[in-house]
This record gives sequence, C-alpha cells and structure tokens, in this order.
Amino acid sequence: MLSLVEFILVGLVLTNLVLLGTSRIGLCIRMVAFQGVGLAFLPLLGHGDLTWSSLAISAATALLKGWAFPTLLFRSLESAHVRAEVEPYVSYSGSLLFGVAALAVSVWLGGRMPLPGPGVPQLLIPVAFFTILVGLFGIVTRRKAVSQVVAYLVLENGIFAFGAVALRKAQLLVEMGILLDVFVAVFVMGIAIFRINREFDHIDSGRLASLKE
Amino acid sequence: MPLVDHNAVHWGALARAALGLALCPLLFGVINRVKAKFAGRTGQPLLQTYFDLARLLKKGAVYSRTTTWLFPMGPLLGLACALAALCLAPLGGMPGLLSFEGDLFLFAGLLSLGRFATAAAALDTGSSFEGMGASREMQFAVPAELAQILGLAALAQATGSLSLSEMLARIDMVRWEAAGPVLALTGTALFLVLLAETCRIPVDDPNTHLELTMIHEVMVLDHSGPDLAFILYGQGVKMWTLCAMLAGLLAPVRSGDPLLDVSLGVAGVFALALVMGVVESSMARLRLLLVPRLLVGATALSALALILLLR
Amino acid sequence: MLGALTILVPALAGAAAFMLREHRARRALLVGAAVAHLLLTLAAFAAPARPMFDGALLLDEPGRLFLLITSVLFLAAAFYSAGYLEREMRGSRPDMIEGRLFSNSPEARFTGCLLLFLAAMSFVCMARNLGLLWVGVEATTLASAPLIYFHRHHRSLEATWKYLLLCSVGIALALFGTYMLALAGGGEISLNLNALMAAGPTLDPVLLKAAFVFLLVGYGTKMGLAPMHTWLPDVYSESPSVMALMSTCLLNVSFLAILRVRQVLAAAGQAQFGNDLLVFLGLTSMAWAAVFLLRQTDYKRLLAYSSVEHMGILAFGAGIGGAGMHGSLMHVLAHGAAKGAMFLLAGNVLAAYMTKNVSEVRGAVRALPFSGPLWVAGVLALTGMPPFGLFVSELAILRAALAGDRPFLAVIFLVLLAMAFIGITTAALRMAQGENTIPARPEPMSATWPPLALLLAALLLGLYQPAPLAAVLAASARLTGGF
Amino acid sequence: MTLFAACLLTFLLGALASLLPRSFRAANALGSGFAALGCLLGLVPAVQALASPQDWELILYWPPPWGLGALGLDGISALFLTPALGLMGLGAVYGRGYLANMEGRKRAGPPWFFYNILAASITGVFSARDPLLLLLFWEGMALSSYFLVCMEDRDGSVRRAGRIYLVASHLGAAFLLALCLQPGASWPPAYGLAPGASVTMLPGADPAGLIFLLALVGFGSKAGLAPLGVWLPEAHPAAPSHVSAVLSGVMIKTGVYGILRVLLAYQPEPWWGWTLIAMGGGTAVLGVAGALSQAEIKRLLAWSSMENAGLMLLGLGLGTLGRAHDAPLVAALGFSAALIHMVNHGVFKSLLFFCAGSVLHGAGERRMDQLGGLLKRMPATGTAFLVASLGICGLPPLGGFASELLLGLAAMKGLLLPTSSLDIPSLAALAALILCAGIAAAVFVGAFGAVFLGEPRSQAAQNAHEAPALMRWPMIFLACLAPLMGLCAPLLLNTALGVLEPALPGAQALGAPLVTGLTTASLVFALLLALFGGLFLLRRTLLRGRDVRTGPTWDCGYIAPTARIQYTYSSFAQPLSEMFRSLTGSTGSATRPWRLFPVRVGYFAETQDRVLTAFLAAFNFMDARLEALHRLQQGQVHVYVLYIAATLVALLAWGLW
Repeated sequence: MLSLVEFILVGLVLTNLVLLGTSRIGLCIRMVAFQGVGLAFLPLLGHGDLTWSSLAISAATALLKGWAFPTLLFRSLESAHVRAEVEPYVSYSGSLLFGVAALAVSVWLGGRMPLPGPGVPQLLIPVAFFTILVGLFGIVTRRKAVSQVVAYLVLENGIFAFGAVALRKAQLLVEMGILLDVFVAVFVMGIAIFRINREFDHIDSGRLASLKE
Repeated sequence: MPLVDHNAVHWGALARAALGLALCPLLFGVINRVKAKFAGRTGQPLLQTYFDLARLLKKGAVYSRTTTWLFPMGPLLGLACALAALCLAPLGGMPGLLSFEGDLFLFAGLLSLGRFATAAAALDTGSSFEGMGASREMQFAVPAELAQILGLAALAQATGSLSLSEMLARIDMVRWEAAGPVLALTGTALFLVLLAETCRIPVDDPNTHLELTMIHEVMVLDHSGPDLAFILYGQGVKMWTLCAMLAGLLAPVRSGDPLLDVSLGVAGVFALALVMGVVESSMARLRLLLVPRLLVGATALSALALILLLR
Repeated sequence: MLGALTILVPALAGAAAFMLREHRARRALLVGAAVAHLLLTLAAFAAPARPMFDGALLLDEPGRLFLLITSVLFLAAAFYSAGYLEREMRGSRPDMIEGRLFSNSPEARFTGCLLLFLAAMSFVCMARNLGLLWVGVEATTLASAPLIYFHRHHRSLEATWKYLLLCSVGIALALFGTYMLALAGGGEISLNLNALMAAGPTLDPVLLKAAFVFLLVGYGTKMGLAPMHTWLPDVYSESPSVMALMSTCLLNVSFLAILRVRQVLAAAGQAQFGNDLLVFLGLTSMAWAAVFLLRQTDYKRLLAYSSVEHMGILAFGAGIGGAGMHGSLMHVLAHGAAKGAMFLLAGNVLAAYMTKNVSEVRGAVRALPFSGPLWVAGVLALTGMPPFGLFVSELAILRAALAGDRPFLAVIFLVLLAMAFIGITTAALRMAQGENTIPARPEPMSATWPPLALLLAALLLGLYQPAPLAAVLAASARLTGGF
Repeated sequence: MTLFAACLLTFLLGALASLLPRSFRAANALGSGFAALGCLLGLVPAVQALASPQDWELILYWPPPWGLGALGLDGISALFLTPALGLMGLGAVYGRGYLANMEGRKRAGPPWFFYNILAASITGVFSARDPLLLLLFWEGMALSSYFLVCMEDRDGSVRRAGRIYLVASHLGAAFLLALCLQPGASWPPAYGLAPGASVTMLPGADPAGLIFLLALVGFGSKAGLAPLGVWLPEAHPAAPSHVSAVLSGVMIKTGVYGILRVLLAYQPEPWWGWTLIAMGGGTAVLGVAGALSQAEIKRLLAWSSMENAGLMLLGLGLGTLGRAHDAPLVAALGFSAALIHMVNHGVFKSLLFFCAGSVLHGAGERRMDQLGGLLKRMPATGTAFLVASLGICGLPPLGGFASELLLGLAAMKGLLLPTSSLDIPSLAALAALILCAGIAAAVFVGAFGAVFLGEPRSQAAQNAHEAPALMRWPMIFLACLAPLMGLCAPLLLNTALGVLEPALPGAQALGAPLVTGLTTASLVFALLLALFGGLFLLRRTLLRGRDVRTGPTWDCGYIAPTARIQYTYSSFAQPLSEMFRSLTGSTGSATRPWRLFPVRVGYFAETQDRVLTAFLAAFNFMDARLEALHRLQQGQVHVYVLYIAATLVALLAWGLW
C-alpha cells in the first residue's frame, strides 16, 4: 500500500518539474490532470479502512481534477486563438532551478513538522509543500491567464494532498463543499478568461494593468 | 520702611503741581534764551510762551473740512494726560499727588495715550504731511517707551520700590555712592527719552519750517487758537514732569526740609532746561533714520543698567 | 432554525431571481428578501442560540453582530439598487473614461448573485466548523465576482480577474492553514470550533502558529489587510456602488473568520502571538492606506483605501485586545454603516458629475441638495469625528492601546489616523465646497434615503446603544478574547 | 443648575430649529434668538458661580457608549464662561443683522446651526468635568467653527484657510486625545496632584512634564501660540465677522483655559515657566509685528489676537515660575493678570471684529488702503472702533491697561525677588510686554486713521453707510462697557484672585495691596476723565461767540490735493515693519519714484507668515515623498501575488523562529 502512495507522490514531484520546465500549455494541463487522478487515490490509501465517504470523495476528485478541469481549460484555450505557449517572466531553466531550491526548502520544512501519525509516508508533507510552492511560483511567473489558472490548480493539488494527510477522518460535508468551491472557482475563471479574450484579443494578464495609482 | 505711604492723597503735592503748572511755560523761555545767547542774539523775552498762550487763547479757530469731532479732542486729551501725569510725578523727592505700587506703568500709559490722541487728530486731517508725522512719532515712541520703562525698572531695582514717588524719594547720596554708575546710565537713558518725548534736538527740531523734516510740529499744523494753546501748554507740562523726575534722580540732595527740597527740585528742573538749551545749540538734529538708533541706544543703556543691578 | 432561514431565504430568492423574467417583480423580490432577512436576523437576536447540523452551524453572539450589520447594509443596498437598476440605461452606451461602447450584464444575474452573496455571508456568520467557514468565504468570492462585472467594460473585467485570482490564492492559503490546524490536532479531531478549542492545550504549538499565519494571510487577503489588499481599490472603483457596499460586508465577515481562528489560538494559550501579528498587520494596513489616501485623485479609490485603513483599525483593536476588542467590534458596525452610506453617495455623485476624478467635482453641496451635505457628514463620520460611532470606537481602541504596556503603539496609531484624516478631508471636502460645476438637480428618493438612514445609524451608534445591542457587543467581545 | 442645563438645551434646540424653516428670515430669527436666549440663561449660573462658589454638578446619566459625565462650574470655569456667554450672545444679535443682507445668496439655517453648536461646545469645554466630555465638546467646537469659517466657501482663499484650520485643529486634538485618554486621566486635573501620580504613559519620561507638553501643544494650537497657531491669522478673518468675533474673543481662550488648568493642577517645574514665557513672548512680538504689515483689517485684527494670546501666556509663564520658585505673590499676579487680560481682550477684540464687520457691511471693502473717512459716514462704528483700539493697546483709562499693568507688575516683582531665579524671564517678559504695547499703539492708531479718518480713498468708502440697528447696538453696548471695565479693574482683580484662591492658597490676601493700588489707579482714571471734561467745557466757553471757520486742510500750498496723497496704513506702518521684517518676513513692494516726472509711486506690504509657509512646505515635501510610494500599486497582478507570498514567508519566518 504505502509504496503506491509514495509512487504517487514521486509522480507528483516529477509532474511539478515538468510543469516548471515545459513551454506548452496543453502539456501543463495534462500534467495537472495526471496529478488530479493520482491525488484521487490518496483518500483511499492514506489510511486503512475504506469508508463510503472516502470513496465518494476520491471519486469526485478524480472526476473533477481528472476530467472536468482539463476539458474546461482546453475549451477556454481553444476559444482564445493564441499560441499555446506559457511565455513565463522567468526562463524555463530558471524555473527549474527554483524548483530544485523549492524542493530542498520543502524537505527541510517537512523535517520541522511533527510526524503525521502512522501509515503516512514521510515524503507526503514535503511533496505537498513543494507542490504549493510550485503553484505559487507559477501564478507569479506565468503570463497567460490560462497558465495562471493551471498554476492555481497545482497549488490546489498540493493543498489537497496535504489535506488527505491532515484530515484523517474525512468529513464528507467539508470535503464536498471544498471540491464544489474549487470547481466553481475554476469554472468562473474559465468564463473570465473567455471574456478577457473577447474584450482584449489576448489573455496576457500581464497586460491587464490599466487599474493602478 | 516706605518713605511715602501709598494709597493716600498727598495734599502738599497739590502745591507742587500748581508750581509746575505755573512755571512750565518758562522752560521754553529758558531754552530759547540759552540758544539765543549761544547764537549771540538777544532772543525772545523769557516769558514769551506765556504771551503766546494768552494770545492763542483769545483767538478763534479754523478747522479743516476733512476733520471730524475727533480733531479738537486730540489736544484736549493730550493736555489732560499731561496734567494727570504731572499728578503722579514727584518733585525734588517729594511725592506726587497720587502714587501707588506700579504707577510708573500708569505714567508711561498716560504719555502714550496723549501720543495716541495727537496722532489720531493728525490723521483726522487727511494731510499726507501729518500722516507722515504721526507715523514717525509712533515709530520713535516704541524704543523711547521701552527705554523709559526699563530705566524706571532699573531705578525700582536700585531702590526696591515700584512707585515713582517712593523710588525717587529713596534716591540720595548714599545710593549714588552705592550704585553710582548704574544711576548714571539710567539718568543718561532717561535724558535721551526726555529729549524724544519733548521733541527737542537731536530728535526733533521744534522750530524747523520744512514740513518734510518735522515730527511733532507737523502733527499739529492744522490746530489753531485755543487748541494750539492746549497743545503748547501740554508740551510744557510734559516737559516739566519729565524734567522733575529726572532732576529728582540726578540731584539727589535730600534735606529733611520740604521747602528746601522743592526749591532744589525746581532748580534741578531749570538746570535741565539749560542743559537742553546747550544741547540744542551745540548740535544739529539727527537724520531721521538715525533717530531710532539713538533711542534703541537709550534702551540698551537702561537695559545695561538693569542687568548690572541684577547680577 | 431562524438562523438557517437567514441562509435559505436569500438563497432561494436568488435562485428565483435567475428565473424571473419580469424586472419589476425581481426588484420587489430583492427588497422583499432583504426585509425578510432583516426581520429573521432580529428574530434570531431574540431567540437563544441553538446549534444546527450537529454543531456545524451556530449563531453565537459574534455571528449575530456580523449578521446584523450585513443584513442592515443589504437592506439599504436593496432599496438603493431597486432605484439604481431602474435608472441604469438599457443597451450599450459609451464608457465615460475610454468612450467605448459597453452594456450591462443581465439584471437577473446581478440580482441573483446579490442574493446568493447574502446567503453565503449569512452562512459564514454562523459556520462553527472551520472547514465550512472556508467554504462559505470562498462562496462569497465566487458569488460576488459577477457583480463586479456588471458594467461590461475593460476596467471592470480587469478588476474581476484580479479579484478572482488574488482572492482564490488567498483563500487557497487559508485552506492550507485550515488543514494545518487539523494536523496540529493530530488529524484525529474534526475542524469544529468547539472541538478545537476543547483540544486547545494539546495542539502542537509550531503547527498552530504556522496555521494561524496561513489563515491570517489567507483571510486577510479577503479582509483587505495590506499588503494583500491590492485587489480592493480596483474592485471598489470599477464595480457599481451597491457591490462596493456589499463588499464592505465581505471584509467584515473575513474579519469574523480571523476572529474565529484566533479563538482557537487563544484556547491553546498562543493569544499573544496572534495579537502581535494582528497589531503588525493592522498598523501596516493603516500606514499603507494613509500613504495612498494622501493626494488621491479618484474618490472611489479614496473610499477603498479608507476601507483598508479601517480594516487596519479593526485588526489593531483586536490585536490590542481587552477593551480594544470591544472597540473594534463596535467599529465593525459603525464603519459598516458609514462606509456603506459613503459608497451610495459616491454613486450619486458619480451619476451627477459623470467623473470619478476628485479635481473635476466641485460644489457638490450646491449641486446635490441632499447627497452633498450627506457626503460632508459621511466624511466626518468616516474620519472618526464626534458624535458619530467611529469616534467612540476609535476612542475605545486608543484608550486600550494607551493603557496597554506598549503606549508607543498608540502614538503610531494616532499619527496614522491623522495622516488618513488629512488625506480624506482634503480630497472629499474639496469636492463638496466651491462653485458647483454642474447645475443643481433634484435627486430620486431611492438614492438619498438609504445613505441617510445608514448615516443616522452611524450617528446613533455614537450617541446611544440599545440594551440588547450593547449586551451582544459585550458578549461577543468576551467570546472573541476581549472584555 | 437647571438654568445651566436649560442653556445647553436651548443651544441644541436652536441648532435644530434653525434648520427647519424654509424662509431665510425665519431661520435667521430663530437661530439668533435661540443662541442669545441660551447665552442669557447660561449667564445667570455663571455669574452666581463667580460671586459664590457653587457645589452643584450636572451629572449626565448618559447611556453607553459614553457612560455618565459631569458638568460643573467652579470659579475658573465661571470666570471664563461669563465673558464667553456674554460675547456669544452679543455675537448672535449682531450676526442676525450681519447675515440679513445675505438673503437670497445663502441659506440662514446652516450658519446658525453651527453657531449654536459652537456656543454649546464652548460652554461645554469650560464646564466639562470629565476628560471624555472635554474631548467631545472640543471636537464639536473645532468642527462647528470649521464650517463657520468655510461659510463663504465660494472664495478659494476661504477654502484654503478652512483646510489649514481643519488640519491644524485636528493635529492639535490628537495631542489632547493622548492627554485625556491616558489611564487614570481626570479633568480638570485635581489640584496639587503629585507629578505623575496618575500617569504611566511613557515609562522613563517625566510624566508631569509630558502632560504639560501635551497640554501646551494641544491647547496651545487652539490658542494660536506660535509656532503652533499659525492657522489663526488665516482662519479668523475668513469667517463672517460675528463668528470671527467669537473665534478671536472666546475660542482662543479655551486654549488658555486648558493650559491654565494643567498648570494649576501640577507642581510645575521651572522649565515649564521658561517655555511658556519664551513661547508667549515670541507669539506676542510675532503677532504684533505681523499686524504691522497687513492690508486687510480683519487679518490685522487676527494677528493682534495672536499677540494678546502671547501676552496671556506671558502671564501664565510668570505665574508658573512664581509657583515653581515659591514666590506666591508673583504666582498670584501672573495668573490673575492672564485671567484679567483674557476678559479684556475678549471684550475689545470682539468689539473690533464687530466694527470690522460693519465696515465690511457698510463699505463692502476690506482693504484698509481703499477705505478712509468712515467716521463721518458711520459714526457709531467709528467711535466704537476708537474705544476698542484704546482698550486693546492697553491705554488708560480702559480695561486693557489694568491687565497690562498687572502683567508688568508681576514681571517687576519677579525682578525684585531676592533670588535671581526669576530675573531673566521676568526681564524678557517685561521687555516683550512694553514692546508689544508700543507697537500695538502704532498699529491701531494707524488702522483707525486709515479706515475712519481723512478722506475716503475709494468710491466704496465714499458711499459707505452706517450698520443697521441690530449690528449697532451690540457695538454700542460693548463700547460703553469698555471704560467701566477700566474703572472696575480692582473689582475684576479681586474676583480673579478669589477664583485662584483654591489653587493658590493665600492669593487673595497677598493681592489685597494691589487691589487698593488699582483703586488709586482708577482714581487717576477718574481724575483724567474729569480733567478732560473740564478742558472740554473750557474750550466750549472760550470758543463761544468767536469766529470758528472751516477751510481746507493745510496743504503746504499744493494746489490739487486728492485723497490718494493721504498716508495709507501700509506707508504709516512701513518704518516699524521694516524694523521687524527679518522676524515676519513681510513682503513689502515699493514702487520708487522714477524719472523726472514720476508716474506711479506706491508701497504695499503683506505679511506671508514664515512659520506657516514653512509648515506648508514641509507638508508638501512629505506628500511628494509619500506619493512616490504610489508606485507600489502598479497594476500587475503577478506582483500582487508576490506581495502575498512575501508576506506569508515573512510572517512564517517571524512566527516559527
């Protein structure tokens, strides 16, 4: 069991690095989808007993993160007829270097955290931190609105992974609410991107800077 | 122990005041006579001022169309102030009619009220010359008043009393020996103030004939008849009062006998008139721009005296 | 169950508003729902607090306080927007800054989202479970996004985007913080506030601190604490004034969320840490706002920065604790009323002068016989002048700060207040005075009564507090770690 | 007590009532009527409290948030309150006439609303027995006066003045907040409080000294002390005249009142006195020197208000030094001098502003160099102005002299003390006093001459007309009061000493000889008046039946005199203002004669207050620096996210290490 979890986590790290390194938005979206599917298993594997609630949660997660978001993002990407390039402020190699640094930092931070009980891999907290950092980094450095949303999803995934550890006894209400919110958030963002593209003929959020002092 | 009991009316002073009222026009005569002698002329008779006053009082008057009711009040108030001041001033160490702690401020206040009245009356004519004169008068008054008060403060410090009569009564040979230089400084300062207040050379030339250079004379250009008489007499009273005080400071001979003291005081007053005459005939009036400096100098003198006492 | 109704009624009304075709009926629905909500709230005041959904929802004293101000502001907003939507031109019209054509988004969406927004905020007011709290706060964000984009032009779209992105990031951090809180409890306990507070001393301090930092930054982003407030001026200046008014409630409920978390911190004996952070962020916000209030050229942004300033005051008061907490809770009410009135008045000024530029508005007192004087009064209220409520609350906070062991904080507080005062009055009074640049004009009822009522409320708070209100204030101050 | 409550209530009712009616006249009548009535009601208990100490306290059972506060009248309050109420009442009567000619241009409601609020607040400030109440009334006073100052807000300069005033008074109030909110603060501070007994504000700092400084800055800024009161010459002239009268005649005193309370409460240190005397002397000289070079009459009056505030502070300073060096006589003299000067200045300055107002009303011209010859056209106003000028210059036989005499006496007594501890400050005070008296005389004789005497210099002055009765009577009343106050100076002094008795035990006994002294002075006044009357009669008899002709003014043979050759105020004051140019930085612009036949020759002076300009420059500098920070909000959402992340990291670093 545990090895599977670790396998997922390593996958998470690798996908993050890919996200940092790649220039194609489409690839980014797929990577995030992979992450989502992977994360969907965590509620089941995190701790021994299978409950209906955890089943439901993982199913919903898989459905949303694995299918709904990617389709939504691809839709808005197609609607905006732009080059599917990430166009970051920081070069790809620079981003990768940051990734390495972030990994180191998060491993160190994870060391400072108390042990999250039995049956939970050491790796999980550092990985979660790492994913969150990568997400933030993505939002800060990516130009296109779509890629910012993608980065936001990464951030979300990191947090979700952490939550899978933190909330050992899953609370259906809370989890569902959270999932729903995230879904609506992404949905609204998608609409916003669609509008932006129609108004400005670009989705470069770096150029949305008319409101300032 | 106070030599003079305040808050009491000194009836003897009435006589002294009357003396002043009678003799003050003579001061002009003395001064003019001294000047005439210096100039080698025979000069006017000593009593000329009395004649002038009598003639003026007999005359009618001419008023400018510009003026208001305020105009004739000026001379009246000026004279009234001078008289009131006379009531405060001691003569030859003998107290004035009224005295109280701090009457030196009242004394200065009366003088400046008279000045205010004269200046206002001058402005009432709307003449540019008289406005000029008033401006100068008020300007010179600022340092003069300062010098006077600080000088009197020095006297107060020296004698430890705050009323004119008291402090002048306390000045005698002993104090001169004790604080000679200080009293001398104060005396000089007060003498300069005297010159300024009575508009004598070197501050002002009473018998100049060019309006542009006048100060006091130009302010009274438009007064005539009894008004002019009041002004003239007021000048006399003012000069008498100031001279009396200064004489009391400079001639500190106090015999117990009141008659002797008073006569000494009167002698001192006329001696001062002589000195003024000598000054007038021996030097020219200062340039107007220099006058404030002279008076500020006087202020400096009295301030110096005060500080010498304080240390 | 009354509490639950305050969520259900607006939610259902919102759903209905999407369906309704008829404009007039929809507006009636809006006002009706607002009135009903206020009535329910007052009723809930009377009724004792009963937990719902096994303690997930509970309308305790702080919740009531925030629910009350939310409900009152919403009522004013409803009345105002009834007339506002009436006056809003149909079809596309030139934008007053860029001159391009733009149109409004459908009124149904506006009204519906407004009601859903209210529902979400009521939900936040009574959520006892930190997870549900988070859900509610995020829901407010999502429900309000379409409101910002009511006028469909570039700037409002940009504002919407920034709002979405920044708030989502902040909220995500808050979620992380929530999880950390759970982890601090060893992951075994639920996120229920009572459970967490019960487990207080056993919580892991390091995790707890980290969790609080995440939650503070996360909810602070929505509350508009500098430097996370950056979305706020854009939103306030580009959205209709009704939305701006409601977002005042938004800031308030986020503050409530922070207070909830601080309760846990206090239970764990870490209150001092939380207070230091609050004081620090509070002063930072006040300073930042003061800097941007000086020489501010856009009066809607001016109001926005003054909101940042007042959020700073709230945080400062909460951080000072003791009587400061009481003051800051009272400040929530007073500031809510005053700021709401100011936004509506700003809307009137904008409608009359067609410009948001301070230097182009002159003589508002003469041009707008009602809104002009009200505007001046509002400026005084906002700058904490007597006898308005903000004077009292700021006085209480200042007093607590002076009585505390760090009086220099009070000195800084005073200086920043003075700077803000100079900035606001210089700009706002300049607008009111002088020769009016536009002719005097009559004003519609619906545009003048709501701000007047709100200002009167702010005034009343300064002069007199009804006994139940005072009781609730005291109780909630006690609950949220003051006295 | 009931009367006092009724007074406050009347003000509040008046405030509301003046807003109700739509017709101008009704609002005007209501507002002024209520204000006047309130003042009358208040005067009764005030005078009672002055006569005999009152023990009642008006407890306000106020619901939360304020809790209860108390109002009360002890001697000091009463001594401040009595003239205040009287003047505000007269101001109300005058204001009704003054506003009447604005019918159609403005609404009468708001001005009277704020006037009533102002009256209520001032009454409250003088009678508050609780720091919170004091703050409340203080802010109310500042706000209402601000709106009154801004009444003519169509005028840009008025707006500017208002802005400066608002900011200044708010900054001042900030210090009062700190003063009144410190733990254990009480108002008025109890007598004989040990330094720092109640205060724990800044550990380490000398608490009583800190309180003194807070009070000095907070109250002093309202009293117009340089350099804090630089707003004063801007704000006071901008207001309508009856308001200027209240601001200058009454509101300044609230500042003096506050400082006095603090000084009496604590055992002062010598440096307090030095500070007060330095500030007071500086203010007095700066104020009167500034008045020298003013072009507008109301500005001139405002500057002279600054001077008089300085004189009051001199008195307070001497009194403080007297207490610090336990010279009870000097203490009693200094404080009572300040109190009496407060009363006198109130009367005279209000009267002066009334006159200035009626000149404005009658001639519609505020520049002195455009006026002239008004004494013929507005005799009542002119006479009143003359009387008030004599009073404000401290000339006998009017009240002003008494206070300056006491001030001088205090300084002299300080000099005469055997110890040398008071020498330098007393000397400085004396010099400043005399200097100011001299210059003030020049200023006011010049102003009076330029405005009321000579020939009118403009058409406006030519067509000037006397003020309506409603404006005339208050002036006449005050003008008649002036000589009375001179003759009743001993009574006033006795009252002041009695009022100070609780704070300075034995003051009355020490002051007794001075009272008799003042009585002698009043005797001299009577003598003076008698002499004047006698001479007047003498002149009448002399001139009866003689030919009294009228002719042109003696013009030295110049054939075509015009009104423009008269000395203007600027030229009248020029020699003196030259002396003080370095101090005031007055900008005199002289057009010197040029060529053989000079065309235009002129001189014009206007003081641009240096301190104020310095302050404004500093503010603008700071503004500009801070504006540079606006770049932080530069519109890029990425950077905003970075802010969030940075804050997160920073706080985490703070929290976890």
